[in-house]
This record gives sequence, structure tokens and C-alpha cells, in this order.
Amino acid sequence: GTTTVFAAASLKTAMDDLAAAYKAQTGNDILASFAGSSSLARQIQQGAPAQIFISANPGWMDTLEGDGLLAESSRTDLLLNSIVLIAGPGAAADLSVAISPDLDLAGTLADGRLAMALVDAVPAGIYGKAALSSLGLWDSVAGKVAQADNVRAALRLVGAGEAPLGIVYATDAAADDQVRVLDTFPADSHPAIIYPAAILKDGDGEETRAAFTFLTSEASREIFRRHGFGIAGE
Amino acid sequence: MSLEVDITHPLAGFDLRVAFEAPGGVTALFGRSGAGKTTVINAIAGLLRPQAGRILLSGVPLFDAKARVNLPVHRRRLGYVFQDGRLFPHLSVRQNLTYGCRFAPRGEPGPGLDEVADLLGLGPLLDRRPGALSGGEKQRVAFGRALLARPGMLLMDEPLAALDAARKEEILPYLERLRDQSGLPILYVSHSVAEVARLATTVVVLEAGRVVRAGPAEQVLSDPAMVRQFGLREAGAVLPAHIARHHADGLTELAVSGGRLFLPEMDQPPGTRTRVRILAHDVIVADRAPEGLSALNILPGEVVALREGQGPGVVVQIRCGGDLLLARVTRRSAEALALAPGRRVYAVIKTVSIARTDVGAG
Amino acid sequence: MSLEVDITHPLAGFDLRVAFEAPGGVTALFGRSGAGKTTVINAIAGLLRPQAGRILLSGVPLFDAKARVNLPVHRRRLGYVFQDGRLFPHLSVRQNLTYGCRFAPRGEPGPGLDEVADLLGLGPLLDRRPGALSGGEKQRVAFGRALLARPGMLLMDEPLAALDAARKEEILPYLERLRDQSGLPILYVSHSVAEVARLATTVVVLEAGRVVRAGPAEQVLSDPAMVRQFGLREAGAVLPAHIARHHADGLTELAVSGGRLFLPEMDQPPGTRTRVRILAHDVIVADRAPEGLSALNILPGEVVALREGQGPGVVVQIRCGGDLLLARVTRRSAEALALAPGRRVYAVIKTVSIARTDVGAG
Amino acid sequence: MADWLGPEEWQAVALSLKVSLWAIVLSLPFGILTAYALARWSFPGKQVLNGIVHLPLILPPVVTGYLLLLTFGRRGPVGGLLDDWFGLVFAFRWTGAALAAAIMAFPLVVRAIRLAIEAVDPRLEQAAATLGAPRLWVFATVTLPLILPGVIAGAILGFAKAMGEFGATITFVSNIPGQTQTLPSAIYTFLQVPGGDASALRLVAVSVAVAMAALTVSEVLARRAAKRVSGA
Amino acid sequence: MADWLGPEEWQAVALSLKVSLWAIVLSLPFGILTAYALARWSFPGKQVLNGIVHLPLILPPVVTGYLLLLTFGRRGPVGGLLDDWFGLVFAFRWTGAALAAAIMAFPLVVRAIRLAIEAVDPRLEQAAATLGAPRLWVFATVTLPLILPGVIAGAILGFAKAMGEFGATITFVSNIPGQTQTLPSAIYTFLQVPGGDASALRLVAVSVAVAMAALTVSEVLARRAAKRVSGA
Ligand SMILES: Nc1ncnc2c1ncn2[C@@H]1O[C@H](COP(=O)(O)OP(=O)(O)OP(=O)(O)O)[C@@H](O)[C@H]1O
Ligand SMILES: Nc1ncnc2c1ncn2[C@@H]1O[C@H](COP(=O)(O)OP(=O)(O)OP(=O)(O)O)[C@@H](O)[C@H]1O
Ligand SMILES: [Mg+2]
Ligand SMILES: [Mg+2]
Repeated sequence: GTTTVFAAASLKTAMDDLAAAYKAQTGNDILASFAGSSSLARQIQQGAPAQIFISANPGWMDTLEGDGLLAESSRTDLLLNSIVLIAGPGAAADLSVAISPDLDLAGTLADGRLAMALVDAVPAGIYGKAALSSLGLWDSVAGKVAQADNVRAALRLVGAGEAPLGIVYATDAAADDQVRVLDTFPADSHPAIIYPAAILKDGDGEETRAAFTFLTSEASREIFRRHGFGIAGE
Repeated sequence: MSLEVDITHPLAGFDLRVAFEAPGGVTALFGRSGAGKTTVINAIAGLLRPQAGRILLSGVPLFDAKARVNLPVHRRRLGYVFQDGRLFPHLSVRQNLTYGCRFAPRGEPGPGLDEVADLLGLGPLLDRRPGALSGGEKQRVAFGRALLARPGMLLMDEPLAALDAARKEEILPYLERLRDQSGLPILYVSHSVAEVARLATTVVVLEAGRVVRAGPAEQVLSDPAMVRQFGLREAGAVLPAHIARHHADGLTELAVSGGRLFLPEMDQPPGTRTRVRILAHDVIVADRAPEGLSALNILPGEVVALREGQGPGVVVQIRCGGDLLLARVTRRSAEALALAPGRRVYAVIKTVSIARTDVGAG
Repeated sequence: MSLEVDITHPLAGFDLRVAFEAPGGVTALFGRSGAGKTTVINAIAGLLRPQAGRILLSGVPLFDAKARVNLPVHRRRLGYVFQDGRLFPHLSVRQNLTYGCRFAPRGEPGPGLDEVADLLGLGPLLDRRPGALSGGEKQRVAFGRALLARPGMLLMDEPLAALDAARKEEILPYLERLRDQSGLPILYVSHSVAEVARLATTVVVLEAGRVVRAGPAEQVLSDPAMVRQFGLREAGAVLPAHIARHHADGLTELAVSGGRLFLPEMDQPPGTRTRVRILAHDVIVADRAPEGLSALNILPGEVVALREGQGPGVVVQIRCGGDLLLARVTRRSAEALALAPGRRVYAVIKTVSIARTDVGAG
Repeated sequence: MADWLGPEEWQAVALSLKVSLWAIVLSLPFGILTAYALARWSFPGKQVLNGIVHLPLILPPVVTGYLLLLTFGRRGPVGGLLDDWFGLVFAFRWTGAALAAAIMAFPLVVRAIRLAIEAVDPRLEQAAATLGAPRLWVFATVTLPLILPGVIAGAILGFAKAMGEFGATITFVSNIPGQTQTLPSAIYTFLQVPGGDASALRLVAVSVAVAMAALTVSEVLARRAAKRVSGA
Repeated sequence: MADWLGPEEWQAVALSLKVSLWAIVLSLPFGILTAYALARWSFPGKQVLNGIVHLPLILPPVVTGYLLLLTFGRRGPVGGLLDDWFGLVFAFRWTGAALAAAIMAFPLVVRAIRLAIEAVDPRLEQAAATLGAPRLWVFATVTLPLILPGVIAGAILGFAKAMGEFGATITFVSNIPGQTQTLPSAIYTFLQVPGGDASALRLVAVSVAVAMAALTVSEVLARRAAKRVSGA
């Protein structure tokens, strides 16, 4: 049997490994469709043939829950992530900063840009804006933010040196050797970055449950950890 | 088969109002450049919807503004040889020629592809595309294409204009045969009075969008008032005649009301009715029966009228038997011969000047 | 100004190999449909690059395959009147006419827009677009457009084919004046022998891509061997002549080597050299001096040769003075008059049959 | 090269080809009809039709995809009917990807064909009519051959567009490997993960190679068609 | 209507218009030149040029955007030169958005114009040459007026495409309100968040209205140009 998982695009590598492990363990397939959480959520609203949804954005999961599309009490917070401030070839090589309310982020940027995902739309951007705001830095840099349509594009702006600094997920920063992490935003500076997962009502069934259980198993958590994610509830 | 046209169609700067009847045979539309000939043909073919009026073919309305009849082009079955060719550039000459065959009524008699290609000298060109044809070759393909569609009527807009004399000499007799044998009515636009005289049974003269003269070819072509339309050189008379007999030396003797005329041998058997065109400038007037002349045709007659032109010429109308001949002489000769109404004269016509082109079956 | 053409250009199914010289004046390219006339003109204009050979204008190479010379079209300054019009559809008639003016060499004499529009009767059409013109109107615009570009030479491909006789009568004298006064050399394609005879100083006859005859117009047109090219009706002789005097009754007296000829009044002053064309079928042969005839032109002469055709006709070559006349008579008349070489005869020519169209300045 | 791409990637290539070809097969007939209507007929609502045809070009692809999802999704008004009547399901199937690609390519196809139709001399069609040919026959034997270069241009533009279409497709039919994961979706997926750039680049290369091959073939075909018309 | 959209949204509308118009202004001359070269000349590398022109259609927009970033970014080879020589900066500027839109629209512009050029009867250009007109003049006075309907069609296709372009733009110049936030970026932003559909819809309506207006104007212009040519 095959279980179709709709997963946020940033989970691609982890999910590939998980699918392989699941196949080895059970002989069954996990088929993952990766896209933006918003697209996936809308598709689920329109009756997509998915059994499990892993969102990067709790808001969309809330929406589906409100629509009654989730299987009863299956929603669980699966993963955690953090956001970091990164520098790329566009910044001074010896630049080092520590994130604090005193940080002169605008001065450090000078006439450069701070690359982020869309600050009002894409989770990484929303978290980043929240963090900067709670640190009291947002107003000084708001005019210097270059917003990309997803966090990978923001990472690429920094990687290509077009923007000296950026704010991305720790998971993304870790895997890119063009950029280095300057500092991690304190966990209390922004809402917890949670990837909720749930079984979809229409896709509920024995096999789906089995796959879902696998995704939340310790073996899976190990794989997620390997890809840099935190595990919710740890 | 007769065509009745009565239409009005105002254009910016040009106002078409024509009414005429084409009673079968070949009807020539004659008129100066810009007189409206193509516009009339377009209306008949259905490519132009006249503002008002009607067009009947054998009594059946092709178009009737009042009755809101407007037969679609492809249902009119009129073979149109366009002034501008309009060959299909993507089809070979053969495909162009046979384009209409599929829609030809089954069993309709008519020439086949080979016959037409032969007549028009298109044999070696059948596999070429129109882009690789000369101007005259294109015109011939356009003619063949219309013919092979087995139309109920042919509309020909200057179909021979780009052709050399020799090629014309091959096609004209074919058109005559079409007219005489198949009874296919033809509406024919041409600037060549010789062509018109040879082919037309009816002539319609257009001027600035109006019909200024219409009627049987003999009458219109012999009308001295039409000299301006046809040009001085082409003024002449058309006489009805019949073939009296064929002579051994290759001459055919024709009987006209005023006497006998000798002509290069004709195909038709004795007794056939025909028409003879005698150009005014081919007629010499003599006051006595001339002798020792190479001209074989000498008709006695009586001067009916003299009409002076702008130049030094005078047009003399001579009654020979029941018919009227026209002759153009200089004023000096008119005086020398004391030409005046009532004077008895002889009209001298060179045999060979009644050329093949000027004879047509009536 | 002289044009030298010597080119080879094989096409699929058609092989062009022509060499001729056009020594100024009007050179007529004559030949059947598909003979290669347009192809030759295209090569001269530079629209077609011949495979080999060369084209010189006044000694300057426009094209020379060996020397790798191939002047671009716009630098050749040849006014081309296309067989297929090629008017600019997006420009008004006025803009079409003046298109080339900008590139005309400054100070070059030539007619202005008004003059050309007047001559060609285009006045009322100046603000129309070509799409709203009749076939003949288009042809006239094409002619005017080429003229107004003040070209160094005119290439005219059947420029008058779609025109009525009256319009032709207006344009031909203009072309004659162009030829005589401006010295503009013209290469002229036409199927009309009358036009060619009137205009051409040189005639080049093409057949299937080869030059079969080339030379001064008088010689080529009077050559009985060319009868097949020009058609029987157009066979005739061209005689050099000069104007002797103008008579009060509107006749002009011409002197030819064999005597005097009377003609409708001509413009030129006495003494002007000119040419007269006399068609074979316009000549009557008499064995005695005829009397009481309206024909004013009677030239005494001597039969040189008789040439029998396929039909009942005989072509009689008559020496009148230093020139040769051609006459077509029936075999019956030839026998009746006992025509034979050496026989003294009279050639009777109707004055008016030497029409204006057949006279041109030599 | 077989092991240069993984099986999932080969699947994406095959699927993209299938989707693009079907997109063209789907949009050509409608494209020709629409182009003809816009070029030759006048009818009320012509400007509206013209606008609708251009919509996919104007709207961000995501919006088009979303509208498709709302209309042709299983719960959408049209999607439900098609499913009930013909058993035709677009949502989350390769058929949906083909539909999305066809719709995105449609304005390009229509424009190219329309330009070609407008360049056809109506006097040739008139000539065909005088020879007795009814309208449809005239269209098939005169108009269509004459606009062939335009049709080919439209088809190739549409094909290229379909090969590159991403936004509307992923929004409408999602990104399910083997079912709706086209080349661009696969490229997107690789671009979303760390270290995926090399894989993405490989797929881009494949995509470009396929499209270039199609382009070259189309040029040859179009030149041949044009040569026929020029008649030399 | 002024308070139907917020000031930031008005900015996006204005910016989108500016970007699209410049994109067309930018791509038309190059488009005409390229189309002419592809239609009329033969030169080595013609197929390669043809391929490059079509690339933006084939590549997923994100890839195009990324390539633009690498080429025209401040640190890119061309971007650096343009900055040094002309002070022309594309990265994070509206100029970059215009460049991205122009490049995405380019294949459409070129195809439309090329089809029009191929439909021009070269015998008319020959006729102009016999009248003494040098090539460039022939182009300006004969070819160009005759292809005007095609140029207009290309321009409007390009404009529509530019109005809808999103992927390449946001990847290249990102989304900076007031500077590079075009309508599609704004629409995308709204679509990403739950409950943003209504706002997105408002912007879609504006975008469609603008494009329809442009479309209608272009149709009128093109019809006028075509009428001139048909000559009636
Ligand atoms: N669309 C139009 N608008 C205005 N006038 C027009 C239009 N089409 C044709 N005409 C005019 O109508 C007149 C008649 O044109 P038509 O083509 O019928 O002439 P024609 O007798 O065939 O001439 P030709 O012998 O030169 O072919 C011409 O003066 C022409 O300029
Ligand atoms: N591209 C081509 N390929 C092969 N043959 C051609 C090509 N173009 C023209 N021809 C042939 O060359 C010959 C000469 O053509 P051309 O146009 O020069 O004739 P023309 O003397 O002008 O005839 P017309 O009086 O009919 O205009 C014709 O037989 C024509 O079929
Ligand atoms: Mg006409
Ligand atoms: Mg020719």
C-alpha cells in the first residue's frame, strides 16, 4: 500500500530518508508531495488524495482543523526548528555579531539588504519579523528587508552575496556552505516554530495510522534530527 | 440561361448603378480602367454585397436585397477568372487546376484535366507551384481552374491580358467553341475590341459606374457614337453573313446582304450563319469599280451619311444591301470623290484584312 | 547610355542564357508567355542573382559574376514597373508615387507629382489606398512611382496590359517623349506588336530563354521570318521617313524613299526624321495606277519576292524606292495580277491606316 | 545517462513530456477555433472572449492554479460534473497537469495562430469559394495550410510553455511523484532543500535539451511549410 | 475605489504598471531586431539564438530568476559592469523587476513579431529597393508598418505577461514594498496566509482590469493598423 503525505517543501530530504526506512521496515510506500504549506492546505480543502499533512505553518493546520478535515485528535506537533541570522560572501568575512536588543543590525547592513522570506506570508519570514520586533530591531531594518517567496530563496540571496545578511531556518543554514551562522535567535523572541502533523479525515485508515505512527516513532525522530530538526516535546 | 443584373453600390468616390441583361452566349463588359467592371463581376460572384438591387441567373435570384436573398459564393457555381490570378500558393499547378473538381456536379460534361492542360500549354508545369510561374502562365492556370470546376457560368476579368498573340490565338477559338457548343454563358471583361468583337454576342459598355450602351454586339460595335469608347482604330461595322461556299484555293465565300466577301478558309460548312467585322479604316471608298487591284472584296453601295471627326478624317456610312458599312477616309479624299449622301460608291475591302479574329459565329 | 546583358541562369525546367545589347532608346523584350522576359528584367534590376555572366550599364558593371560585383538593388537606380504592381498597401496613392523621390538625385530633371498624376489620371485617387483601386489604376500608380524616382533607366514589364485603348493613347505619346527628349533608356516588355513598333528602337526576341533575334526595330519587325513571333496580323514593314510638310486640311506629308505618304497631322516640324510602320495586310497591290479611290497613298514599286504561307495568303515583298514593303494578298489575287519578281506594281495604302500608333520618331 | 537521473526523475521527465504533448493536443484545436473567431468573426462578447483567453498570462500562475482547483477540483462545480458524466477527473491527476499546462499555453497558441490567420489573404479564400468549396473545406484546404507555420509556432510556444509551467500546475494538482510531479515541480522540490541545486541543475539541463530538440524540429517543419507557401 | 485598496497596494499597482511598461519598452526594439534576424537572415548559431530566446519560457521562472541574479546581481559579471560603467543597478530595484519581466516576455514578443515579419511579402521590400531606398529605410517605411499589427500583438502579450510575472521577479529582486513589490508579489503574499483570499481577489481584479484595458486599446490599435494595410 501507499500512503500519500503532503509535506512542506523544506522537509523533502528528511522525508526521502523516512520513505526509504519505511519501505525497508514495512514494504509499504510513503509518497510525499512537496509544496508550500498554503498550496497543500488549499488542495486538502479541495479533496486532495492525501492521508497525512505535515505543515510548516500551524496557521494552515488550524484552518483545516476548523474545517473539520483532520482525523479526530490526530494532530500532533511533530518538529521544531529555530531561526538564525546568517552572513554570506556579501558580508565582511570577519563579521561576528551576537543577537541582542542592542545589536546595530541596520548599521551592520549599511546599504545592504537583510534577506528574509515574506514577512507577512511565509512562516520563516513571520517568525523572523516577530523575533526582530520583540528585540526592538524591526523598525530600524524594516526598510532594508528583501523578502523572498520562500526561505530557500532568501538563503540563496545571501549565498550569492546579493544580501550580506539573512534570516533563515537553522536547518537550511546548516546545509549550505556558502553561508555561516552568526547567531541563533533566542527561542523566546518568537512563537515556537512548530511543524504540526495530522491524519486527514478522508484518508484515515489502518495503513495511514501505521504510517503516521512510523513518522512519530523514535526511528523517524532520529532521521529528523539528523536533518537538523528539533523534536517537539523534547 | 440569362443573367439579369440591376444593382446599386455606392463607394467613397465611386457610385455604381448598373442594370443590364446578359441573354446567354458571351456578354462583353467594356469600359475604361476604373469604370466598374470588376466591381460588377464581384457582385455577381457574391464577393461583394451590393447595397441594393438584385441579380438573377436564369430567373433564380442569386441576390435580392428586398427579398433578403444572398446565395453564398460557393453555391453560385460561377467560374471566376480573377484579374489578379489568386492561385493557391501552397498547391501545385495540378492541384490548383483540380481544386474545384470535387464540387463539380456529377456527370456534368466538360473538358478534363489533360485537355485543359493541353489547351493552355500547362503540361510541363503541372508539378510546379504558382510562385515559379510567369505572369502569363499564372493567368492560364487561373483560367483552367475556373473551367475545370464546371461552372454554370464563366466570369472572366481580362483573362488574356498577359498573353502573347500566339497563345491568344489558341485560346480564343476554344472560347468560341465553349460559347457555341456548350452553351456556357460567359461574362467577359476585356480592353481588346478585337477580342470582344470576336467573342461577344452582347456588349455592355460601362462608364463611371453606369451602363451607357448595351445590346447585341453587331449593333453596339457598329454604333458610330461608340467610337470614343472603342478608340478610332477599332471603329467598324459587324455584318451578319452566311457561308456561301469554299473555294479550292483556300478561300471561303461569304454572302452578305450587299454582295460577296472572300475570306481565308473557315471550318464551318456552307450555310452556316456567321458575323463579319469590317473596321472603318480597312475600307477604301472608290467612285468607280476598281480594276487591277489585289483586293477581292468590292461591294457597291450608297453613301448614307458623313460624320466629321476632330482630325482630318471623315467617317462615311455606306449602305451595302441591307447593312451599313463604316469607312474612314481623309477629308481631302472625301472632297476629291465628292462624297455626299446619295452618292453611289464602291467599298473596297482587302480580303485578308477581314482576319480570323474578326469573325465569329452569330 | 547602353545596357549590355550576358547572363546564364538555369532554373528547374527552364534554362536562361541570354546575351544582348540595348544601345539606348527603347529596347523591346518580346517573347511568348514564359519565354523569360521577367526573369531577364529581374536579373537586371538585381532581384535575381544570375548564376553567371555580367550586366553593364553604360560600361559600369551592375553585376559581374567573375569580378564578384553585384550592386545592391537600391544603388542600381533602375525604375522597375512590375508586372504584378507591388504597390505599398499601407501607403496612400500619393505616398506610393513619391516613395522614391527622397532618393532621387538632386537636381535631376523630370516630371513632378502633379504632372505625373495628371498624365496618368490619378488626380482624384491620390488619397486612396491601393486596396481601393481598380486593376488598371494600380498599374498606372506603379508606372508613376517608377517615373518619379528619377531612375537612370526604366524597366517596364507589360506596363499597359491592363489599360484601355484610350488610356494607352494618352500614355504612349508620353513614353515617346521620354524616349526622345529625356534620352531615358527603357527596357520594355509587351505582347502588343503595335506598342513595340511604336516605341522600340531595338527589339530583342526571346524564345524559351534564348535570344532568337535582336537588332534595330525596323529590321526585326520587317523580317518576314519573325512573322511567327509577332503573329500574321502584325507582319509589316517599318520605313524611315521625314516630314515634308503640313497641309492646311490637317494632313502631314511624309517623304519616304519610294514617294510621298499622307498622314493625319503630326506635331513635329517639317524636316523631322520619323518612322512609319505599314502592316502587310493594310497594303493593296494594283497592276495599274488606281483612280477614283479614297486611298491617297500610292507608291510605285517592283515585286522582289513572293512567300507563300500555310493559308490562302501570299506575302509579297515590294521594293519602293530604297525600302522594302510587305503586302499580304490572296493567292487568287496574286494569280489574277500575275505577280512575280520583277513585275512593276503599285502599293495602295489608305492614309488613315497608317495610324498614329504606328509612327515613331527614328 | 540512464543512471544520471534517478527513477523518480525519469518519471518526472516522462510525465512532463506526456503532459506537454497532451497540453498541445488539447489546446491546438480550441486554439485554432478561438483564433479564427477572434481574427475573422465579429460577435458580441468578442472582447470578453479575447480577455478570457489572455487571463492565464495576466494572472499570477498561482492564482490560475487556485482557480483551476476551485473549478475543476473534485468539489468544484465543473470537476464534479465531469466526473459524474464522463468519469473524467482532473484533480491531482496527470490529466489535471495537462489541463493546467494547456490553459497556461492557450494565450500563446491563440496569438500565434491568430496572427497567421490575419496574414492570410481573404481573396484566396474567396477564390476557393467561387470554385464551389464550402466554408469548412476552404478552411481545411486553403486557410489551414497557409497558417501552418503559425500553427507550428503556436504549438511550439505552447509546448515550451507547458514544459516550463510550474506555478499553476503545482497549485492545481500538487506535486505527487509519478502522478503529478512534472519536471518543473521536481526542479522546485530540489531547489527547496539544502544541497538540491545540483540535482535541480541536471533536471534543468534535461528540460532545456527536450525543449531545444522540439524547437529545432518545429523550425524545420515551419520552414518546410513556409517554403511550400512561398511556392519556389 | 481609492480606499478599496490600501496605500501599499496602490503602490504595487503603480509599480506593476511602471515595470510592465518599461519591460515592453525594453523588449520591443530587441524583440524586433531578434525577430528580423530569425525570420530573414541566416547565420551560424541561428538555432542557438532561437533557443536562448525561448529559454525563459522553458525554464521554471525560479530558475530564470536565479540565473538573472547570478548574472545581473551586484556581484554578477554583467551586473558589476553595468554598475561600474553606467551606474545601472538591477538588484533589488524596480529596474530589475522590469528586466525580469522583459526577459520573461521576450519569447512571446519575438514570436509574434517574427510571425508578422514572415508574413510580409518580400516583393514589396524589393519594390522599395528598386525605388532607391536603402535597407534600413525599407525596413522603417515598408516592413515596420506592415508588421505593426504583429508588433502590437507582441507588445500586448509581453505586457500581459509582465503584469502576471512573479516567479522570476521575486527570485531576482525579491519583494520590497514600494520598490519591487509588484501586483503578483502582493497577490502571492495574500494567498500564503489563511484568510487572505479576499484581499488577493481584490488585487487580482485590479490586475485583470488593467490588463483588459490594455488589451482593448491594443485591439483597436491593431485593427486600425491592419485596416491601413488592407487598404480599404
Ligand atoms: N473600396 C473602394 N472604395 C472606393 N472606391 C473604390 C473601392 N474599390 C474600388 N473603387 C473604385 O471603383 C472604381 C471601379 O473599380 P473596378 O475595379 O470595378 O474598375 P474596373 O472597371 O475593373 O477597372 P480596370 O479595368 O482598371 O480593372 C474605380 O475607380 C476604383 O477606384
Ligand atoms: N523558381 C522557378 N523555378 C523554375 N522555373 C521558373 C521559376 N520561376 C520562373 N520559372 C519559369 O521560367 C520561365 C520564364 O519565366 P518569366 O517570368 O521570365 O516569363 P515571361 O517571359 O515573363 O512570361 P510572361 O509573359 O508570361 O510574364 C517560365 O517558364 C517559368 O515557368
Ligand atoms: Mg478590373
Ligand atoms: Mg513576365
